[in-house]
Amino acid sequence: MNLSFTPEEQAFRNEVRAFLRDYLPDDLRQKMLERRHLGKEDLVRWQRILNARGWATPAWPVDYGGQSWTPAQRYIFQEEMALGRAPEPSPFNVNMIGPVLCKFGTDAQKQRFLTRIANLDDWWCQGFSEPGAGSDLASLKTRAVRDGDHYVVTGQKIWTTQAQHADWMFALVRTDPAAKPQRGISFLLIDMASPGITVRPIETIDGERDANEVFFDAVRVPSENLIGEENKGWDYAKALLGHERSGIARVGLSKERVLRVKEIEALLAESGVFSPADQARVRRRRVELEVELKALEITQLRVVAADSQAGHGTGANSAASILKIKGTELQQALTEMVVELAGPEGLAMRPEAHGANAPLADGWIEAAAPYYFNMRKVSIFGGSNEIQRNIVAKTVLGL
Amino acid sequence: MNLSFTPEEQAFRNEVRAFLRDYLPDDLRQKMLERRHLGKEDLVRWQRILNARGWATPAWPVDYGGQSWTPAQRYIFQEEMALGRAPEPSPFNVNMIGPVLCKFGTDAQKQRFLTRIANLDDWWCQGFSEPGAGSDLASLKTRAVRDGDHYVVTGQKIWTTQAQHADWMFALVRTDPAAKPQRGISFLLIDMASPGITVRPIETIDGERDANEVFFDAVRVPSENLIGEENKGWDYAKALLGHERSGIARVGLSKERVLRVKEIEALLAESGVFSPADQARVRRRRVELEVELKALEITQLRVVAADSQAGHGTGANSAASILKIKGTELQQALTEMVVELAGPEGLAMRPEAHGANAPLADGWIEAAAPYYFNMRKVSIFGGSNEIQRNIVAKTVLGL
Amino acid sequence: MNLSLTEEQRLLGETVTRFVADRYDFLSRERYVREPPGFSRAIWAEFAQLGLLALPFAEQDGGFGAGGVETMLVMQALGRGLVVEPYLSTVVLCGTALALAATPAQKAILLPGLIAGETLIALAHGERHAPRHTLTQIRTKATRRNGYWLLDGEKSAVLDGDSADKLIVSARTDQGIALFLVDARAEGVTVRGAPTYDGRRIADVTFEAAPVAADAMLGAPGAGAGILRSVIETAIAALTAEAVGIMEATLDMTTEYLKTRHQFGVAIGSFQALQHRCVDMLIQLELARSMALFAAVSLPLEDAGTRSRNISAAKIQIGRSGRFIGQQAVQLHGAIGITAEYQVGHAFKRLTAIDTLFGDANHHLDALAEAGGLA
Amino acid sequence: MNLSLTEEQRLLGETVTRFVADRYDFLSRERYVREPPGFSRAIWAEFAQLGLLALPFAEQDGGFGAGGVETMLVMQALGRGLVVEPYLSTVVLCGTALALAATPAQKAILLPGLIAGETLIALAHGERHAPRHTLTQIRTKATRRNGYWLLDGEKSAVLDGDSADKLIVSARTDQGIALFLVDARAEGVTVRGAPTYDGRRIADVTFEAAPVAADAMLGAPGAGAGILRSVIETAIAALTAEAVGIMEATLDMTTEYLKTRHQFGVAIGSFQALQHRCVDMLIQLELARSMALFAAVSLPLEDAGTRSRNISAAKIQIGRSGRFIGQQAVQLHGAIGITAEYQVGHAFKRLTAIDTLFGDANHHLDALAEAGGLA
Repeated sequence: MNLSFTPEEQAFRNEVRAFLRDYLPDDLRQKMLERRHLGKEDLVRWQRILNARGWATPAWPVDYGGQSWTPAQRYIFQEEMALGRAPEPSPFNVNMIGPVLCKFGTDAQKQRFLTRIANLDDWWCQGFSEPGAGSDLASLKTRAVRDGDHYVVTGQKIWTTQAQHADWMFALVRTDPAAKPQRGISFLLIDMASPGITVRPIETIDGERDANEVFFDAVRVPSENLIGEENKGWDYAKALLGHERSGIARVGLSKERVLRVKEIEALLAESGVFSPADQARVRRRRVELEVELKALEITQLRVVAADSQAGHGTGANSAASILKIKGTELQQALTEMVVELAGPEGLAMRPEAHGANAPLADGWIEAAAPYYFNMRKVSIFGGSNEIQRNIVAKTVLGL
Repeated sequence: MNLSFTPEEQAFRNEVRAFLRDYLPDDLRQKMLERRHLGKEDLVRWQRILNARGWATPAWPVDYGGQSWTPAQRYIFQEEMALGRAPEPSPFNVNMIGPVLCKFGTDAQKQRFLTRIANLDDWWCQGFSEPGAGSDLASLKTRAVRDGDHYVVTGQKIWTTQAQHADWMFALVRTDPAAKPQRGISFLLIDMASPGITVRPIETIDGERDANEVFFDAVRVPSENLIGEENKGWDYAKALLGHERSGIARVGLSKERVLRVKEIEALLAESGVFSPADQARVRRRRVELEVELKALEITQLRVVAADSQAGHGTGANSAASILKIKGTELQQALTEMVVELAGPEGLAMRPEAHGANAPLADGWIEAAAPYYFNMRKVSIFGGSNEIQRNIVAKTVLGL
Repeated sequence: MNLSLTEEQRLLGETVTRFVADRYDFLSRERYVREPPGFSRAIWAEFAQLGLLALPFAEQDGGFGAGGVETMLVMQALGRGLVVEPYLSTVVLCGTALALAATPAQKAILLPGLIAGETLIALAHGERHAPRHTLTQIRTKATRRNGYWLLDGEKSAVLDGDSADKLIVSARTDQGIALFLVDARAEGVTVRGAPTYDGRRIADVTFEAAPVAADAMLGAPGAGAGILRSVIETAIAALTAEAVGIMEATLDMTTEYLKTRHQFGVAIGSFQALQHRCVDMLIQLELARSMALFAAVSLPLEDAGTRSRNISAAKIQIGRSGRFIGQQAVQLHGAIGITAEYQVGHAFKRLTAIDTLFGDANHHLDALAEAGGLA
Repeated sequence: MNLSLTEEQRLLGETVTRFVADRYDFLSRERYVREPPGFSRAIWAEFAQLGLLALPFAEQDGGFGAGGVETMLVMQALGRGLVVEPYLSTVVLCGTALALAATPAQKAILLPGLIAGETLIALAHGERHAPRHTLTQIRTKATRRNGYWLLDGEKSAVLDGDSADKLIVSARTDQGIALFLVDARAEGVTVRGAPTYDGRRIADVTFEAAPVAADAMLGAPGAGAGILRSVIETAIAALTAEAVGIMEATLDMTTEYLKTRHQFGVAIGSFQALQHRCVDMLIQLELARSMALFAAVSLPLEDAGTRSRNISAAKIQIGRSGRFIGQQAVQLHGAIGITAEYQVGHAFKRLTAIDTLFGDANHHLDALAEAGGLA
């Protein structure tokens, strides 16, 4: 038993690292380092670089442009992307609608969408949440009524991330109001340019406007844009949510943050801003988080190993369930540290978010608090940590 | 507005302090300092000293031997007792059965019991909890059936603290099994020497045997030992539980522990057992707890002030509800610190609890862990902290 | 021990609380934030009419002669509304400095305008490259030249710096740290403002051979650090009270939300895990409330060591309580908690800022431990 | 990366787990604790028969040639049963010391008896008045006299010291710290034992001019601290695994209890606040399990700095997880959790002891921070 990667895996890691060194644009790396906000252009540019290398959609089936990577390779890829400070590819395109289409789409749908998804020629958003249907997704109310070879969609989605950039939405809509909540739901692909769609941006506490309300007023959606069978949408949505667990704890992102905290500690020590007592205190807290992160990393690796070699139990199944909770808690704790490091100068907002005066300071200091605020969402979205605990209590502990 | 005590209150404090200096036996003070276990003889001796001074039952009505102290005086008295390392008087005698008798007892009952309670001539225990009726007290099953001028009691109590010493028990018993759970309960005084009573000690994790099971096999209790009306016992029990809130957070006890921790820190630093890093770490943690304790103390004082001058709101009502939760959490946190200070030598049990070999070390080191273990009970007994949170959520927050 | 308010104090607290409730609902606040100086001049004028701007000054100076308890009451009320007007900077920080150290002549020039709401003043002390929260190790220098002083240096994170008419500036002199009253539009002074994440404004201020008249020194030469210490302690006490107001309103909003928001067919406030979280928030609120009171009554203490330890303890508690309540309020609100369109997120951000200002909880814990702890 | 067990390892783990399940239920354990040496000689003999006592020794010495993973599997199984036999002291601590440093002659004398379960050995290193957890700053002295050594000093908290036949004793010599093999019943040696709160035994050992033969030195003179470091790291790794076994069993007991215990007419496991607490316990268990594995695979690392940092990290996690799980298991059990008549309280106490041994979480966090952190 050992925790080292094989020479082949190590070689793969070096390959990823070299690629990032050569192809990740410096301006993107710098923005990621400082955790500044990335625009649409940034993400499209990077997605196309990845796609040119064949690495935009590694987890897809090989026939559709994926890579036949092992779970360990997928883990290494994600870790190196994070450590190399590369932007994360759009999860809506890559982890959600792509795999759903590969698995449940018609040939025509695959033909029409998949290569455009991989290249971010089409930007997708996810239309699941509604006012009143957040964690309780099955209570959604947006209606789709069949009218000839179209569905007519009326209702509202909310918290739709990056809908302002989106060309397409994959949405859950209610097609049978008489059925039980989870039964009468269908999975529709909706062209965001359709008449009757209004997108209203919602400003979030980090000062960004990446969340949106999307209103549907009798929007006509061709029935060929239905995924699978009518009223079976809940099943496809569930398949989508359980798609990938080799990166669920996002260990790489947190490792990158630890490295960054160390760099900033050194910076503040050197410049005399931090006293020896400040340095000792921050180091001790950082090391505390490092230990938790190591424990989380190995827990994630146990899941990766279990996925690689089913049947060899190291308690991996129950371990998988906790990765999201602990992973988000650690990500959030690390953002708190950076706020502490930034100090009072960190009160100033990044000017580009406001078109206000010239910058007071560059980079990380002014990005510290907005990123801290932004990251509060990770314990809320995608099933809040309270919902996660309910699930673990029921499915793992049998309570 | 100020947090200082008046000159009169300060004079009272000095009076209490002088009394403790002059009358608290050194061996008791030493045992309390080290948090060693106190035996029956210790407690009786101290209770009688207090009683001789007229301070055994200060919160009782003056007619029955109480003091007409203000809430601030009661607070000061409790604090000085704790800081002076005096044993706490038996809560069963002083805070529970005494006040219940004063309020609900017949003249004959008062006559018979009160002075003996105050002098600890009779040792009382509390017969509330039963197997299956802990936090859910209303589901208790011990039956009392009227038979002429007696009740015949059959059933079982559990976790009965110090029943092994007790001459009397005040007990909740079910007299009407047909009534709703909280209705058909009566409040009985039971002579522990009655035929049919069996006391079985339960060893607890601190190595002591102060908890007991008490079995009743057709125990005959004269009906003159009924408190108040039959089937109204729940009301008397509730009155008893809400009796006194000027000491609920037990701030004095925790203050005494902070002082003790500081003494031990100095000891370990001086002897070279603790490195400067050890000292800094422990000091920082202790100061963290000092801050919480100060916040708790002032919260307690707000309640005392509100009790003194009803109508002047400083949010005291909601404050009172939280004193128990935070008070117990702090008491427990301080015991953890002493375990850390004790180190590996603290693994050894106090020999007197086991009749084993000669002591390995005196005093505090070997008492550290047993006291830590013992104090786990404070968040369980008297309504667990979970139950307390349920109550606050409902009554204060309206959830 | 007396925890009652005087009739005057009770009235003051009620007046400001009612004013904020009436005039400072969330949508109005959003409007005020977008007004040109970053806050509402009209509200500020009403503060002046209510006498709030006169709070810390002696009666013979046209003031209210108030102390820590009055400031606590006002700040707590302002906290409930997340009021963005520059009360902390002009009245608490600079007002305290003037009350402590200004000459009668300086007072005569400055106080009437300040009390009338016409003059805004900001404290320019912190520097980006100095040891964090130092009182003395700053780089800004004041050099004596022909009966004038020339100021050189860079100040950062100056609260409400870009709306201020006057600045109180700390600088090294050959006799130690001194404070200077400087016109914000004077020659050699450059002010660059920016919005802060909590809906206020902050500025970097640069001094390049900025000439300052000799009679513009505030207090004796070398007395600057001592004045700053008192001023900052007063500001910390005020901030702890503001935080209590915010936490109070935030807990109210959160429990209200839990009662009205339904999921899975029931109000989410019926879920025990969320109930217990709210109880823990209440506990943190009450501990914080106690420590705001502790800070307020500690300000007049003569023993500087005790005073500074007590203030540190209050700031520690406020930092801990504020973080917990802010984070949990957002979490319990779910997605709506992270929108800028709803008050709770702004409360969370202001609580974050309050922890950051004048030393966060960890910084003060180190300081208090270094001092040996409380009493 | 390979997290699979070999077939041999899997068998070993299953064997010990089954043995503990069959022979070490809670009531049997209570009996064993009350047997004269403080544990069961019969169980010890069966350990010998199962080959468990041979684990760390090379095959040519009659051993099993096993490493950290095997020890992890065994200790985890022993943890589930709160096994009190002196496996940690005799096999892990002293066995590792002998495997590392004993001469062939010393091995030939000691190992057969140890492996057969006839010889018990304890490590006598810590001292009540030395800096806590020091490897070098001890006071016990070894003075050379006519081809003998004379030992003088006081050792404390010697695990299983009063049942041991032999002691491995650390002492200062003029060439540094050295280890000595000492007969526990030798002249000048006084052993005073006492029960520990976790159902085991501990001893103070005094040496007064105790004569030790020259060939009883274990390892080179001056090599003692290095050997001790390795031995203690191995013991910490073993303890982390034991703790995982305890936590696993404790969480099982707790969830089982919540399913069966009814209050207010329902199983208390239906209360969401308690459910979430159990999930947090599970999280702590899984993090601890990962770090026990980390410790086991770190033992063979050649770089002493990395090895020691990794071991510290594991001990920190085990301390944190163990405290949380132990305290919460007691709390969720309510009153029954604090009785000595039920297993959960004993699990809590053993987890407390494990944190205390060889440096608690806070101590190792300081050490790790001092070393700059992980890798």
